[in-house]
Amino acid sequence: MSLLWTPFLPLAIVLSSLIPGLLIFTLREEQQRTRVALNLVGVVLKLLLVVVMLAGVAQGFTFRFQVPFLPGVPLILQGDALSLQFVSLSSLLWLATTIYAIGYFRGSPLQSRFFGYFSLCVSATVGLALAGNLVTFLLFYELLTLATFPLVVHKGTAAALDAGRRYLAYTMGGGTLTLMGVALLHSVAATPDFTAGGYLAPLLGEVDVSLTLAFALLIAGLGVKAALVPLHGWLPRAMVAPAPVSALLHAVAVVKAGAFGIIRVVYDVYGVETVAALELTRPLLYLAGFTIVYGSLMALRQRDIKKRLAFSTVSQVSYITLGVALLGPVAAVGALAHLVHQGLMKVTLFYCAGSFAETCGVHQVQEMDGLGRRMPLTMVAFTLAALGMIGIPPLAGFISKWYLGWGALAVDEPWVLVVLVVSGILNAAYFLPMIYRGWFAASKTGECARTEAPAMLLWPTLFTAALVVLVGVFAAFDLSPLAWAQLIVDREFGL
Amino acid sequence: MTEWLVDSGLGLALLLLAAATLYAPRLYTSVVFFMGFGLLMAIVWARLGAADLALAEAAIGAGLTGVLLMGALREHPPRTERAPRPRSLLWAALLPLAVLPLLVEAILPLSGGAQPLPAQVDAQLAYSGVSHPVTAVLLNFRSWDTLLELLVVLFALLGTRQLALSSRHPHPPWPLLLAWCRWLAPLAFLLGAYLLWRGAKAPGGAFQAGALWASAIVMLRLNGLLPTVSWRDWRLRLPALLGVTVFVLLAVATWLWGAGWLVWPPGAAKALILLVELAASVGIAITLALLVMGEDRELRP
Amino acid sequence: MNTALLSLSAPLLAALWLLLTHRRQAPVVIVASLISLVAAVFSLYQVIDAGEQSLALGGWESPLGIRLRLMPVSAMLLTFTALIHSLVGLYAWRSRHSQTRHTDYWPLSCLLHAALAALWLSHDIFNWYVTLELLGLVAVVMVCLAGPKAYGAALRYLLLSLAASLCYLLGVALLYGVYGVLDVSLLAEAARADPSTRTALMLMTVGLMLKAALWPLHLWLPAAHSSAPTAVSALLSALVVKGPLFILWLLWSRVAPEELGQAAGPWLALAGVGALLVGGWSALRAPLIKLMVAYSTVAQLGYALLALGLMLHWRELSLDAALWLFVLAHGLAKVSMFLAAGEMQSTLGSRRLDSLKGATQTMPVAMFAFAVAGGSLIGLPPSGGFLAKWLLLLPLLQNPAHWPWALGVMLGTLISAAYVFRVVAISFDRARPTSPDFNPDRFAQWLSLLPALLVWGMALISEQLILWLTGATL
Amino acid sequence: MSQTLFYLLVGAGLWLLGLHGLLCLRQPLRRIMAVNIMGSGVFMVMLALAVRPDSPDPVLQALIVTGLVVAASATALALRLASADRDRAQKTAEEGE
Repeated sequence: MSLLWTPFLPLAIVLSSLIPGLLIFTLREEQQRTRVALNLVGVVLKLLLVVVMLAGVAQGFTFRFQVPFLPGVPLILQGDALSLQFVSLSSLLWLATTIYAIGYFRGSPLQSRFFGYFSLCVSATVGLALAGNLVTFLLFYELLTLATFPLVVHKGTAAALDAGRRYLAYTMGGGTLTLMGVALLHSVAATPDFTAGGYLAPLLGEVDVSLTLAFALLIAGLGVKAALVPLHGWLPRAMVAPAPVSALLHAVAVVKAGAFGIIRVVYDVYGVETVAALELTRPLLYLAGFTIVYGSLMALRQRDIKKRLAFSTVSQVSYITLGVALLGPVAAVGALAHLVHQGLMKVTLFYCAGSFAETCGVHQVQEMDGLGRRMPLTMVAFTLAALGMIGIPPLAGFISKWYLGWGALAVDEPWVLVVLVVSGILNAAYFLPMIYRGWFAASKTGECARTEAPAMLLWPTLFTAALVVLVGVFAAFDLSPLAWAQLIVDREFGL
Repeated sequence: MTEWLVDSGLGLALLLLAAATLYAPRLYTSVVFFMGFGLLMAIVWARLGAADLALAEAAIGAGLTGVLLMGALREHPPRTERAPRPRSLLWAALLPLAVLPLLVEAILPLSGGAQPLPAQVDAQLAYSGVSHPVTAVLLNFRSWDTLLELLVVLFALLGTRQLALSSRHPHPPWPLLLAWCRWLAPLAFLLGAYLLWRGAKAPGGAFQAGALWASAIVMLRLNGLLPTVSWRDWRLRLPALLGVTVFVLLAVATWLWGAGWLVWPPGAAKALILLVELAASVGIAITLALLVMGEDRELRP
Repeated sequence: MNTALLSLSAPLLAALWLLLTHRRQAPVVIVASLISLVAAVFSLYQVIDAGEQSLALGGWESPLGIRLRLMPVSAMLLTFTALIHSLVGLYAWRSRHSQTRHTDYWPLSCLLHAALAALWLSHDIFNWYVTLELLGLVAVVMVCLAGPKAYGAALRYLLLSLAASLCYLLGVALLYGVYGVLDVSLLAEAARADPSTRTALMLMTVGLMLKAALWPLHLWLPAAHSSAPTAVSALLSALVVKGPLFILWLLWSRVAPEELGQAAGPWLALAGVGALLVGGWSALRAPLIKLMVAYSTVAQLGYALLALGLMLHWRELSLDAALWLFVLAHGLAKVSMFLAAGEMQSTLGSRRLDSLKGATQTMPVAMFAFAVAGGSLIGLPPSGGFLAKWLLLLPLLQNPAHWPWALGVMLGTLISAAYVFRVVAISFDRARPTSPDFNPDRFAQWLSLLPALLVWGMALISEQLILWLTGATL
Repeated sequence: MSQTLFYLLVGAGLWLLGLHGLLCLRQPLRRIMAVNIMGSGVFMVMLALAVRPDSPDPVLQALIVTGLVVAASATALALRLASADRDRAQKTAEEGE
């Protein structure tokens, strides 16, 4: 059932960051207070709307906004369980990152431009999450590329521009591949809404070649943003962007958009039976596994903190692809839970990296000696998140890896378990030295100017670190991402 | 037999003159060949029985274009007169040879093609207001073409107005030319007027008359007998735009108050056609004269 | 039909009035364009309700007289022409760099508008020769407005345009020799696939491709369009190049018999893919701003040629809609891109691309217009360019035998993304210190943004537009 | 070979010669003359068709008159443009020295 105003809620969620963003563009640099006000209004409004939608969905309301676009294919913004998980993750982390960015950019130039595009990015991410069919998803997928490019090249240095050009080459190529995949699917099977078990099952047998090619195109196009191995080249270089951009975008919004796209395509477009019948996920499974190991190995060799975290993201996001490719319900729960858990952990790590760079000018891993004494709270957050990434119980990482391992055994793919263990060891290999240097090594360079990160940087870091712990410890509660993932999987697999 | 001889002679002469024009070593000789080519072309038109065309070709094609070429030649004396080494473009040589068989294959069946139009022209000629079929087609059946064609002439003039022309240094009039001019100019005006009037019944018409008047004006200007009038002065501007303006206003008038766009009322067809022809020939005369002899001071927008 | 004629005569009378009174009043021209726009919209509605209308000029029924025919496509193009002229007229009136002060820009732009309207309405192959000649001459004259440095390019453009018209005229003579009629509908009934018709159509196609600068006969366009003044190059790229394309489409889809169309289809489609790749590659390497935008026109026309070729080859009429949707989207996007590029070039004072370094700080609105227009050229959803590409892709992807053509479209998209974002990336660099007399004209930049917003606004009416186009052009 | 066919071939020959000249020659004046020769070729083809022995065709003759005037005014503009371009080239050459 739906009331008069319910169709406009999804639109309101997208506009709640779009309109402030457009207004911020018009602000002059010195209008600092209005910019901060606009930002916070947008953030808080979006969170409230998301909460209202969550409550509504719980009571059985349907939220569906529809606008005619192509003949037979309207643009649809729809709030279902899967989209709400990603929307709430994005909104929550946008709140934290906005506060972090306001602190991070105090006094630096071009802030209006930055926060304008920053808000556009979030609108695109939220729109992508709420998309009701493939064409709407494609629309927001391409707009996300346009909105993130100015952020990558924000500093305007030669390195930033080179990273931006490479980023565009990859993501534009990915966008075009996705467009071809969507058009191919539309020419074969029109474009109905995302339906919980996929809508391509009846076409099996007639157009298998087209379906396979479309799947390959879509996965290649989405794989660029999901940083699957051959297509991940842009992520490490994009680390030249300022810390808030790396934190929200390259750890959460952009990378998760790719993974979320793969989830939508496998579950809501093709459906598990069709994918299994066409044997499509076998190569995807191997690719994800290889990416996990490759990402961790490359992370080991990086000396720059953000580069190491970037390769760690490349590896961690492939956990989600791995879980989806296993096609088992339990692995799916692991994948969906990891979508949230990885976001929380990686955002905390990037916040810490940003604080280290801003406060003590620490960019390389060797320079982290004795940081624990100089920046204790940030280092605690860093340690918690790093341990979570390694998969130490009871933190968030452990839970998703546990379900992924259990799911792999359920569909008798034991080698996946080996991959998870090896990856865990590699994670430890590149995170533990950083923790050791932080707490136990004596700091060779002199005392740095300030002891602890400024409040605007510290509080978001601690907030997300706390979330990492809470999400892990209270995983059994029905409000936790794990329970939510279970709810989505039950609906997708029709259990 | 002689019929065939004359035709083949003219045809071959045309082809030779054209080749000579293009590949003559000095620019001056190729211009002279070109004017010869134009005159020969006028003779061929007359030979083929198209008197209108012969007049038009002689006056506009060979005459005014030749004067323009001479003018262009005079302005920039050939500095280095080496033989024009054509660009060694292989495909530019092979392309026409490749197209030739296609063209010949297309032309062969043409002599037997269907021709419904001449019969219809004769049938409707009575209602067209003029007795000469070519003028009837030009100014009544396909008058829209003629209107657009007058616009083309206007565009050429507007184009010349935009160019940054270097001012020409006037030559003192050549005495023999002065003597000739006293006879030729009035004769040309008279002949043009006659052609204009005769256009309704026999070969002639606005363009041929306009061209003759233009040549008369050019002769007078060469002798400095005509003052240079600036474009800002309406006395030059209005006659130059007369042809297009009258035609367009008539078209709009027939559309708003008449039976339809460019539909001459049956009774007044002849008078209207004559009015349009007169306006057109005045316009064309002034425009062609300005195109040929237009000074920078006259044309500057 | 009367409103269509009003849409034609309004600019014509305005031009004559300006020439006769020798005054340079922009408002007269803008009012004439707006009147023409309103009349064109009325004619569009008439065509939607009552279908095609035709008018025998001078009261003489064809084949004797000339017949004007108002098809849905021509009504749409009339509206499109009037809209572009109003937009560019507003820009030229406001901008300081369009050389409209001491030249005949205003009467010439009205005459260009009238010539285009005459071309859209005409239905007679010889009348098309005269309108093509009109179009070519007025385009050359407007290129000359930019001063002596543009004369070389204008002269080459004029010579090639004359040669193209004569190719076309020879084709008309051959057709008239065989069938004895000049009206398109009568020709369509009588046309047979004999050698004369084949050669005639080939000659006409070569002439029209040369005038529309379709690859491989595009060599005159980059020099001419980049050296013309800003407002003129916008008009040339958006409208003048589309006139011969309209005739080419009508010739091949109406006059040419089926088997000739089927034979010619792949060649046209290959030329389209060639245009996409070669034009895109040249745009990618062009060092000057407007030269890059001009090459992008050559590249983007490849989509239209590809749609036309495949439509002829498979008799797939939905590709017609893709062709005309592309023409609309490309026209609006190209106007915005040229106006933005021209504004930046004259304000920053240099023609080179690297002078755009930091343009997002110095001229943010113009660079935003350039990027938004570029987005539509690439075909990013939900712009007009995306709608055209979507309609073009569907028949290609339907059966696996056609996938290589889809690959061509994909490569074209990638190359166009490359050359648009090459400029956008430069503009995000750090801004060089601007010269002291640097005062950007903000209102002119907003005007250059307007067409780009319109092409993205096409998404709001996209469904009705596509349904009407697929239904109307049959 | 009938008179019509002969003049058709002469017209086609002139058209080809003009096309060849336009593509090969470099000096603007010669290229303008080449275009004029192309035009005369087409008009020759049209006139040969207009005066076919069975029925002289006034419509085609009218078309040729229109074509001739169009060609002449276009040539006039081309020539003025050529000389203006030459003046520019000379002026830049003088400034260059």
